[in-house]
Amino acid sequence: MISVQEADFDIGALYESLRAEADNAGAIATFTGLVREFYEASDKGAKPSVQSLFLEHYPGMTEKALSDIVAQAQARWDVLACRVVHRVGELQAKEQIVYVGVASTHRADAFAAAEFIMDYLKTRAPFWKKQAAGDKTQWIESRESDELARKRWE
Amino acid sequence: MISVQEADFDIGALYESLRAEADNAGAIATFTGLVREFYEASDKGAKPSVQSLFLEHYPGMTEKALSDIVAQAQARWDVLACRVVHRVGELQAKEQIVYVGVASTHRADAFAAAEFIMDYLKTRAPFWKKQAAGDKTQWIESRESDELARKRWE
Amino acid sequence: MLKVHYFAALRETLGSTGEELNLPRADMTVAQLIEHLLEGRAESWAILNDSSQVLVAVDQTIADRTTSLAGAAEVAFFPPMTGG
Amino acid sequence: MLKVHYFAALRETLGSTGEELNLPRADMTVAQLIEHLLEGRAESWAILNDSSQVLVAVDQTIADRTTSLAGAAEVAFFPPMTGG
Repeated sequence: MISVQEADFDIGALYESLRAEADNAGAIATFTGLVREFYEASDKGAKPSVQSLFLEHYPGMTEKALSDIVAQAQARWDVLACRVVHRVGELQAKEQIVYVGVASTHRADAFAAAEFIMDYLKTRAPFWKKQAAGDKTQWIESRESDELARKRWE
Repeated sequence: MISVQEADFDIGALYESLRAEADNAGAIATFTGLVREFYEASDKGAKPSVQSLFLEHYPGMTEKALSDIVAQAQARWDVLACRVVHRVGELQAKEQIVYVGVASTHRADAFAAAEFIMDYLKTRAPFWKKQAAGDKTQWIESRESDELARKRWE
Repeated sequence: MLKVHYFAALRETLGSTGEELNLPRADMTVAQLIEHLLEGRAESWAILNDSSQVLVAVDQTIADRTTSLAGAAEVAFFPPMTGG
Repeated sequence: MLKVHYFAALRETLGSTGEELNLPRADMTVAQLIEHLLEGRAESWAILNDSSQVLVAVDQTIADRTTSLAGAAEVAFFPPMTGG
């Protein structure tokens, strides 16, 4: 249900496993995060091309934090099945980083739970991104917008 | 980008086509609707098992309505690529009915555009479901909750 | 010549998938079309007047009872949508 | 014996992935641990006091400077998360 891994993941297989597990699901909402080629700096005009990202994490706490987030989503919404996959280590531009999939009876719950999990994952699960562009590496700074996105669920 | 078809669809292929089209996407949100085995009546206690659904539509207007809905989403949010697939004809329990996929720069736009498209599709695109359970067939009634879901975007 | 379509449960209620007709006036509204359709027909057709149960589209765009049919080629009546 | 971890940019700023230490008192708070860690170290370590730049977890659960370390096995300091 929750996986922190270096390997890439298969969207079709994750979706089919949700569909197989969720009895009588009417709705499956999914989210995939990808490495953007033009990252933070691009948003302010300059456009250094991102060659790669390094994803550092806090082993042990990552799984615990993600489990807590999923449990909160299950307490708030009708969640019939759920998958969270987050990659760590070095990722190239355009690679997949994160997947969240939620199967529910109705669509509103599937969307809300998936977005809730992403908003909490961004700000409450111990992952940190360092980007490499040309010969420079730089830790990506947290966005206030991510914290605001999380707070609206409180 | 928009397809109204009898044939089933492949989630993995739809996702990869979004990923290939969307330059510099950071986020892909998707929604899939499935035929529930216990439909409307189950929500009120009785549980007739749904064997199949028949999806009737208004050829020509369906594509037009879906195009209009996607254009509205593109005007409101950063939509880099979008797919909408809706099946018609006879569908068995647990089969896929509808797919919406949106690629965007950031996740909030991807989620909002995908949910917006689903909420409008449910109440503004000319599809009608008739369910068959045992030897009875019955037109599914529209839900007020669907109309309320659409209205919150106004 | 105006094409009129009936869909889904309404099609079954009326026992008709649609019809083609010449409007007595080119600038009629949807409400006037309904009045015209109801003339001499069974009571079941009166449901066309109930805008909560029967929606209308003019040339494949959602309309209402006050919409003019001037220049329209196609009108459709149907129950609230239940796709997705 | 308390394990202390430093992650990401903070790990690089401090030049340390972590350390093991015996607390002078078992019921110290996170704030008191920080005070203890800062003794005799370079000015760069003062960043541990800045709760907007450095978050803390006690036994792998997000905590704050007032959290007690009584019974804790592991404390981690790190910048705001940027996963997903």
